Amino acid sequence: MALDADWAERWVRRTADAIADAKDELTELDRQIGDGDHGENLDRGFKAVVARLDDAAAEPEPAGERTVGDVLKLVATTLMSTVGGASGPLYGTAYLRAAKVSGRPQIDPPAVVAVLEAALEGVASRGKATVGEKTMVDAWHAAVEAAEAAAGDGGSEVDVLRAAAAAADTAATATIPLVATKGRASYLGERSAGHEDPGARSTALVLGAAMAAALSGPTPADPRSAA
Amino acid sequence: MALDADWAERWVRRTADAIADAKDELTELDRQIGDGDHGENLDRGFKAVVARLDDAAAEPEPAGERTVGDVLKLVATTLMSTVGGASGPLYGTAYLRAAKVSGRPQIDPPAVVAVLEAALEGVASRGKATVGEKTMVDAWHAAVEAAEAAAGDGGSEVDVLRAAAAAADTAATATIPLVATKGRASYLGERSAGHEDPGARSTALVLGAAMAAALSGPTPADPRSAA
Amino acid sequence: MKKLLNDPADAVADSLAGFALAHADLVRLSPAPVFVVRAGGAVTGKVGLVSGGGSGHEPLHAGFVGDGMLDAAVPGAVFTSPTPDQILPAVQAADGGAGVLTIVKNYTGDVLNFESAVELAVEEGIEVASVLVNDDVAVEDSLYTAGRRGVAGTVAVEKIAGAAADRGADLAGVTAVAERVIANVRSMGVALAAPRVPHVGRPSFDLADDEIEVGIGIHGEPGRRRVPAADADAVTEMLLTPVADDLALARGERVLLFVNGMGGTPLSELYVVYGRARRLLEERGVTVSRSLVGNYVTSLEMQGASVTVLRLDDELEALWDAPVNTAALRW
Amino acid sequence: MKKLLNDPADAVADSLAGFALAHADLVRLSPAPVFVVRAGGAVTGKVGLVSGGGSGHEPLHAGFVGDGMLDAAVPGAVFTSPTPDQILPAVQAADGGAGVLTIVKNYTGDVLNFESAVELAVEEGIEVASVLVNDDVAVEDSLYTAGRRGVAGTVAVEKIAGAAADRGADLAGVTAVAERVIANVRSMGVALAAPRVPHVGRPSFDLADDEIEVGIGIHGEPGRRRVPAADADAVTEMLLTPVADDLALARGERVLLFVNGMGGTPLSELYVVYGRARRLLEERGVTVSRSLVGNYVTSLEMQGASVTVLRLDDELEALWDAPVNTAALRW
Ligand SMILES: Nc1ncnc2c1ncn2[C@@H]1O[C@H](COP(=O)(O)OP(=O)(O)O)[C@@H](O)[C@H]1O
Ligand SMILES: Nc1ncnc2c1ncn2[C@@H]1O[C@H](COP(=O)(O)OP(=O)(O)O)[C@@H](O)[C@H]1O
Ligand SMILES: [Mg+2]
Ligand SMILES: [Mg+2]
Ligand SMILES: [Mg+2]
Ligand SMILES: [Mg+2]
Repeated sequence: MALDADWAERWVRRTADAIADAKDELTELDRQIGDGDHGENLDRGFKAVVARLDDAAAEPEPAGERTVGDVLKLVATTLMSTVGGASGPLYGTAYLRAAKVSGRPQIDPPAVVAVLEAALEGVASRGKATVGEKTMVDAWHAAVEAAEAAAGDGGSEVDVLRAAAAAADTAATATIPLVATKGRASYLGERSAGHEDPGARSTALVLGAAMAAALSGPTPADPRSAA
Repeated sequence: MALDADWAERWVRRTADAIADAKDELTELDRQIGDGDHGENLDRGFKAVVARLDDAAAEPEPAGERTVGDVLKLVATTLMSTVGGASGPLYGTAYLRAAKVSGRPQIDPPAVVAVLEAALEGVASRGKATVGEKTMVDAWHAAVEAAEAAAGDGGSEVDVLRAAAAAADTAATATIPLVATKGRASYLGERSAGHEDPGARSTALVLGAAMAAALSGPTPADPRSAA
Repeated sequence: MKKLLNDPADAVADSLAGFALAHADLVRLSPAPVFVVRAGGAVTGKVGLVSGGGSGHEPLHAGFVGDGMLDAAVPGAVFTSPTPDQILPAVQAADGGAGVLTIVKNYTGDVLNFESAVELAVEEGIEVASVLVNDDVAVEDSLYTAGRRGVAGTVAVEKIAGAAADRGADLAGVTAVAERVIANVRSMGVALAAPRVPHVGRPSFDLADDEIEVGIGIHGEPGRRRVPAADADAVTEMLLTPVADDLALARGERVLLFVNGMGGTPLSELYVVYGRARRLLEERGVTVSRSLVGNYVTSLEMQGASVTVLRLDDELEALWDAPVNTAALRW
Repeated sequence: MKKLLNDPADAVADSLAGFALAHADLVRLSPAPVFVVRAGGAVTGKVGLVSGGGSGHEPLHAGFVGDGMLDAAVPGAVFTSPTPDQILPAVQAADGGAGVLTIVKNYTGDVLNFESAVELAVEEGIEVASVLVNDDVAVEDSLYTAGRRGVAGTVAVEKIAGAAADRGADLAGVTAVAERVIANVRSMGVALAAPRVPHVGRPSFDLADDEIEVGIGIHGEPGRRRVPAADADAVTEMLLTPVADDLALARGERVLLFVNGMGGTPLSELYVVYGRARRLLEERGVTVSRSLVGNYVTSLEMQGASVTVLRLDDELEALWDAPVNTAALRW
């Protein structure tokens, strides 16, 4: 079972739900070591993404089959124009690079890995951050490594995403003891230790949504499937 | 035993002590229905009065006997130039008018009554207030009536002042249910009811000090008596 | 209670010392008795303008000393009127031979202390006139109050009277202009949180987290009524409506709309209030032809705002527009 | 949490709408995408100046749009950098054909979003240069941080670069002047109480009644260290000393001393800080030849202040003195 554009849309909608649910938690994490807006920023962005997906669903189907990359590109440009802050350009670049390597109606496990690799490369190059700096890069990096291993073991799309999501979750937790050296938390110096990085946590939510979307089929909440 | 300038000085010093002790209480009363500075204002003023009395005590005795009015005049000018607010000019005028009728080395019971009458007249005319407006006039007025009665009954200086102090105290308490129609508390309208007027309370303290000063002789705390 | 102060007893003196150093081009400070006078002293032949009152309302009044506004300002202790022995030398320092107008906010303490000082100044041969600013519609001007208070409208009185004096009007003329501003300016304020007077150590009144005080003055006095917290549009309406009603503004009139911050409310919120107040005026057919938004008449760090409306005509508008160069108002 | 706001989601839009109405003589508001541009639009032949950043720092930046300072300002959500699709049209609107300088405070979000916008603007054929303001000495500029933050020093950069552009300097010239200000300006701030972001509903950090945060930024981030509350003289020394040391001020030099309020501290207290900072500079043999005291780069209603020092020379002093006419700075 390869993943298609409908999966990508389910992924994004589930992400929006997960972020909305975790909004206050993410904001509280950011309040501790940042400026207390991460949950609000992402929620604003993903709500806008959902609104655009709804608009697109209401329009007549365009000619030609929709690709995974089409969906991810819509996410990228929407986040870039609605989120702001550090996470807007970073997530925006992640989805943009991911869209570039997924311009096909369906993606198989190696292509899923390539999507994650592209996202990581986007965040890391845009933010000039490497692993261990207590940023979302930590979560993306762990996800990519785990996804590569799962795909190398011949795992399915779901296996790959399950591994990625679990690794991102673990990596987010593992940011707690770190001292931040990038982003706003770095201003705190040693005082940043002892708190989870909000961007790493939101990355874990994003990847958890990807796995859940792959596990589930189209849902009634999805306008495309209702049409 | 007529009251002399030393009595007046003891009166003023005892007033300063009483005000200092009650500073926070007066300020709290003023915080409820005014601007929370009455204790601070009077404390600043009476501390300045004591400083000037100390200065005067350190200087060579001026020629001619000191009058009660001399002391009260010093209080008047000092309060006028250091207290500010409404109470500065009001108390200043009270002491100024009182000084005008006490330009003698000694005052007897009728003269004590005249001093209080002059003070009342000063406050009432300066503040354009009458009895029942929930101001210090209420306390001064009650004191004058009681003093007149006590003097009429042939009371001593102490009797007169005891009656005045007790009446002022009762009158201060009696301001609680009143709605203020003068001064800052009048801005509150009905909300001013239920709180004691700070100026009426400080008037009661002033008159209580007058009685205590009459009861006691010169004390060791008084530099003049120590000299 | 945390504040950026040293000994609370020195709060006013320390602040004025810094103020005078920062604005030495505009003002000079007399340390004892305390008053602030324009750097060059009195302007010969110009009517002098003096105002004053308790401290804690900065930039009022010292921030308005300079060209085109006040010649001297007399700060008292925090929220406490200054004394006559401060006011008198300030009046003397402001006298350029054409007389002095004292602009007094209507509070018993200010009135009494200025009264005494003016009496003394007149005895010394200075021609002195006085006006009482009483723009606060929260307080009814009746037998049952000390009369309406003077609040943010004072800025308009000082600015416009200052411009009239600058233009060469005589004492009667400057006084008449000031009276005309007073007759046409009204204000009303709200507090979301009380100020904290340095030496008191606690807020001037206690407000629950879902309450606001409507009809507050600028000395930390509680307001006329305590009401449930509401959004900016609703609160603005509570302020603007009595102001506009009291002025009996008619369609086609034009006004200055002044939204004043109480000290602890972000500027961004004042603009929200301004936007709503302006819309309400426009709905009444009134044109807002001049505007002022900012912290000009404050109450330490009180959170809240007031809305002031001044009915304008050609003369008042021209005087408002006239150049002014002070620490806090400049154009 | 009480604020003079309507729906928190509309806080920025409502405030900007009021701001644009109050200052229609100076600015025009583009509602979507949101940016503020000077009333007359770009000045042909003049280098355009654009700045921006999260909202909540008012009057920064929109309050500095006008003659002699910024041509456009781009406000993001509260404490959140604006997006490239807001910044790009602002750059376009500020372009009078002589190129545009973007003045960016050094925060990851501001840097990334401006970077994207500049890339797009350059693609469209606009000549764009950028400078990064990073005056906050609380943060070391090292491998282990995102670099020093941009805080109150931004006002000096915008004012002086604006004057250079007004004088007719070309893009390289304006950029060089801005870089020179950045190289010579340093700041440090303190918080006594945290701001409250509208949609968050609680203070950005929790401070006990006997604690202060030293080395805070302007987004409600906690500071570098939490220390026991101290008096104004001691706190001022904590701010001024690292600033003066970092600038390596030598005897005989002259400076601009800027004491900036964080929004919720009374003006009177800022002057207390100013007085002490000035004395400390004078003890170092440094002359304070220019001064600014007030709430210019705020953090909502945060209580606290920052001290900024800019090393001056004849050129910078003349550019600082050059006329400016904006909502928040005017002379
Ligand atoms: N240079 C960087 N590289 C990668 N990620 C970063 C960088 N700077 C910040 N981040 C991520 O962005 C998150 C903060 O996002 P957000 O709060 O939305 O933006 P802001 O810091 O501008 O308020 C951090 O938790 C961190 O994961
Ligand atoms: N018009 C008046 N006539 C008589 N007493 C007055 C008048 N106005 C105020 N007072 C008295 O002054 C007291 C307040 O004094 P104070 O707090 O020192 O001055 P302020 O009101 O200026 O802060 C009131 O409690 C009241 O007793
Ligand atoms: Mg953040
Ligand atoms: Mg009082
Ligand atoms: Mg008072
Ligand atoms: Mg942010």
